[in-house]
Amino acid sequence: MPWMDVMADMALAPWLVILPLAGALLAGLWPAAARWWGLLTALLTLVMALLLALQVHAHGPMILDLGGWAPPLGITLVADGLASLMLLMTAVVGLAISLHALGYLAGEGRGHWFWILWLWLWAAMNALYLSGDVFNLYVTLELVVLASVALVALAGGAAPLVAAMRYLLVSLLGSMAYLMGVALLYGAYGVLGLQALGAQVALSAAPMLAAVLMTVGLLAKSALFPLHVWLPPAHGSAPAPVSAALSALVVKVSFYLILRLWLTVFPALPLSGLDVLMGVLAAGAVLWGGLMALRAPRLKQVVAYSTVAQVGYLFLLFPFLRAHPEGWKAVVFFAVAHGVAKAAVFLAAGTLQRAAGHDRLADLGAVMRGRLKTSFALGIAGAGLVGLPFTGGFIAKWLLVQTALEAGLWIWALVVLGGGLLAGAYVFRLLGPAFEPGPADRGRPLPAVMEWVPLALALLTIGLGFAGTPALSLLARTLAGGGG
Amino acid sequence: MPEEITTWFLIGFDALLALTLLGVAWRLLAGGDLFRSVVLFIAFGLLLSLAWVRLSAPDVALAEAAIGAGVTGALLLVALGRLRRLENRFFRREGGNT
Amino acid sequence: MAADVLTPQIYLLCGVLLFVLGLHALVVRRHLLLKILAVNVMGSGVFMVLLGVAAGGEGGVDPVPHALVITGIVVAVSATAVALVLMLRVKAATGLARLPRSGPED
Amino acid sequence: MIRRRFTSPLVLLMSLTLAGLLIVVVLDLPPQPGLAAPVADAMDRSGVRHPVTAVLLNFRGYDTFLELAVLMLAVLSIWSLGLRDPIPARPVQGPVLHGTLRHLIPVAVVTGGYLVWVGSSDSGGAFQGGAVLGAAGVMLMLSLPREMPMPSALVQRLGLSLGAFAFLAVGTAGLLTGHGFMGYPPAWAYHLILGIELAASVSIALTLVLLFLGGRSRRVRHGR
Repeated sequence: MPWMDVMADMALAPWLVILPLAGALLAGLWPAAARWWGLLTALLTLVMALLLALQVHAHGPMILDLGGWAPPLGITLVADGLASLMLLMTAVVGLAISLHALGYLAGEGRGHWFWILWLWLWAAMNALYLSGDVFNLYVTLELVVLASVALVALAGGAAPLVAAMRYLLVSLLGSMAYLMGVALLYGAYGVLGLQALGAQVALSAAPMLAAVLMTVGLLAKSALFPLHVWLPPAHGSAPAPVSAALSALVVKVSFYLILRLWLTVFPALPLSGLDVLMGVLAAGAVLWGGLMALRAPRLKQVVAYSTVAQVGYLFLLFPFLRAHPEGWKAVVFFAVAHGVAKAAVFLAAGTLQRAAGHDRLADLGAVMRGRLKTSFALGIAGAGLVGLPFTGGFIAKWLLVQTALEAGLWIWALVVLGGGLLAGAYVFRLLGPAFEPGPADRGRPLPAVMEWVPLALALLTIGLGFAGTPALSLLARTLAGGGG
Repeated sequence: MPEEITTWFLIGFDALLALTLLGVAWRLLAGGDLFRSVVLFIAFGLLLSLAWVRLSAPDVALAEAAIGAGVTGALLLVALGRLRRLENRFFRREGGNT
Repeated sequence: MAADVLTPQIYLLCGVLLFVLGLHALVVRRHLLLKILAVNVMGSGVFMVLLGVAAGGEGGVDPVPHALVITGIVVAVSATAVALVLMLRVKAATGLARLPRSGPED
Repeated sequence: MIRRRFTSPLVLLMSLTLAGLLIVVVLDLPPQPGLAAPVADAMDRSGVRHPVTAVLLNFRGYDTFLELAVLMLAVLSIWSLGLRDPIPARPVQGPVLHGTLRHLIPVAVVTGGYLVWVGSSDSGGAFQGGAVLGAAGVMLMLSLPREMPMPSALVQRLGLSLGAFAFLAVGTAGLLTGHGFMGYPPAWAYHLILGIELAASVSIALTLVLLFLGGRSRRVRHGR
């Protein structure tokens, strides 16, 4: 196709940073029109993310030297399979969140702050996914932290403020550990580019300590099991679009960065020990999150604890990285499937909460029966979280179990399956009230968009059930390090 | 010979500065009086810019003195003032209730 | 020249110790203002390691870490400002300038 | 408290272990050339004569752009957290401080401007200059805590985003004219860098004053 050749020469990657940043700046200048800037940005960014994914799929990874300065001196943007898949997932979920927020925040006096901070968060995440430089990654990471802390605190009230404070301190601790890692790497090799570092890192003390500091720092940010305390109150009490953005997207950021570092910078280092430790923490997260989700009395709390559990799956990454060269792809596909499904669940929960005026599970039956479209969306997306057949979650867990068995890691396969059973139990709890007999009540009137958006995302979860092959072939176009 | 003496004098100065920095950091993080911690932190920032000069980084020294010590110090002092005022407000409210 | 080698080493050592000192205080201290100060001390430690590396390199003083540290100082002051305001909001909402032992469930 | 008795020694032990590991590693760092040589080689194409400025505004200009974004986002985050409290300071009485300020503030403005301008050839630059200007603004605020002379909400927002906007516009123009994102045509580099530095220093100064005030003013809330 001729247009493909024209596209091959175009530098699309910078636009994925320019567009949301320009949107964020404009929304900050004209808060009254913030939502329209937000919507325009969301649409344009989705188009760009689609084009970029197509371009990468057709022509392989692209590296762009910013300002025309070649790597040891300048910063690079790297658009490869992994980055473009994350960008695409962010754009799809981001558009859904923006559309839903249009209805959810209508008539809220402080609604424009959501739009401004959300566009900043989006810009920061895109910049992070594209960055090919360890120090630049630090700056983008701080942007993500500041925007998401402000979004958590936006709800006001003691619990969200305390959660935001805890999140900020844990994140700053993580950032400092990461930055010390950067300093050690620069001290040992004198370069900052991911590729350049990957080409030089060999088994010795400095990169080992840097790897440990950076990994642990980022783990703290991503709320892996013993460090998860701030997550449930933060994600559970925020406005629904914020919860969706935090649970579906922000949690994936530090996971992505850890994966990127181990794929590109540290492939020469051994993972022995680390993989078992991470696997145990991951299993702890899956169990603990699942059990807490079974006990939580409110709809959004259940979903928030489900995120604690699902972060656990993400960090099965380490045993997989060690045991199977392609193992990380299954985990990335899981991250994408979880992002879409979790956003759909949180948005549907937000719609039900708005309709009923509360989100106590025990009293939600009538509204769930009255708002069938939304309950249906909750059900399908919930099935995606559990990993029932015909959903993206099923393919993701299938890939995880298959990879685990191929590598002889039957313990981790058991964790995946056991976690699935727990997820089945708490998703059934979520849907339970809908199946009780009783009157149906549509609750408060709501804009139609709040019902259609969760449904569309939920249907996309089913669509992802057929996206395994294209996603994996896009991921095959990922730049790996180690002499490359 | 005098050159060597200067060199060793400077190294002694570096060691002394490093020890002072560590001591100040230790004291300011030890807790107790918050106002003292904040003042010590500002002093810490100024000592740091001295260290940056010794590490031949005059640009960083300027930035540290202006931003690290100056602006951060002002931020800390004003935050401490507001914290005290909030404390008084809570104290008064609780005093009124009981 | 002994000074060319020793000076950066002294500051590398000092930077590492500042980093650990800050880390320890961040975990152990409970008042939020002290925790915020601890993060700043950790940051200064990292900056010192970066500048020590810059001064101890083979090819003369390296300007790139200087630029990185200036960026880092500005990022640190931004984060500190946000943390301080958040601390005041927590104080106003809960009456405490410290974090409760475990997260409140609601 | 029992928990505390067990965790404190554990934290101490872990800190000491980390300190030991870090000391061993940093004192054993291999000598490496760093980036001094590549920077020196590219200086004649950078448009400025001072290496640190060249790194900040040209070679790694993208970092600096995002750093301006961090500053701006910090102010927005603080504004989103609520209205600001009055500054805990009394208005200054008497002629001494007012007289001092009347002389000090012009000096600070000149010093700040000089630092921005000199950044292209010597130590200085947008951040240092902006910080001095910001410090002058903070002193002004402190001397008049009751009747602060603040510009209107739109002007505040414009001034706040000026630096980031200028940087983004120049960076995008570079992308559209074939010099790459964040690239300058070498012939114009000096002027573009000076322009960005001026815009950035204004934004930085305003940002620092607003960070100091903490929280948005009532005007920002209603100003649309």
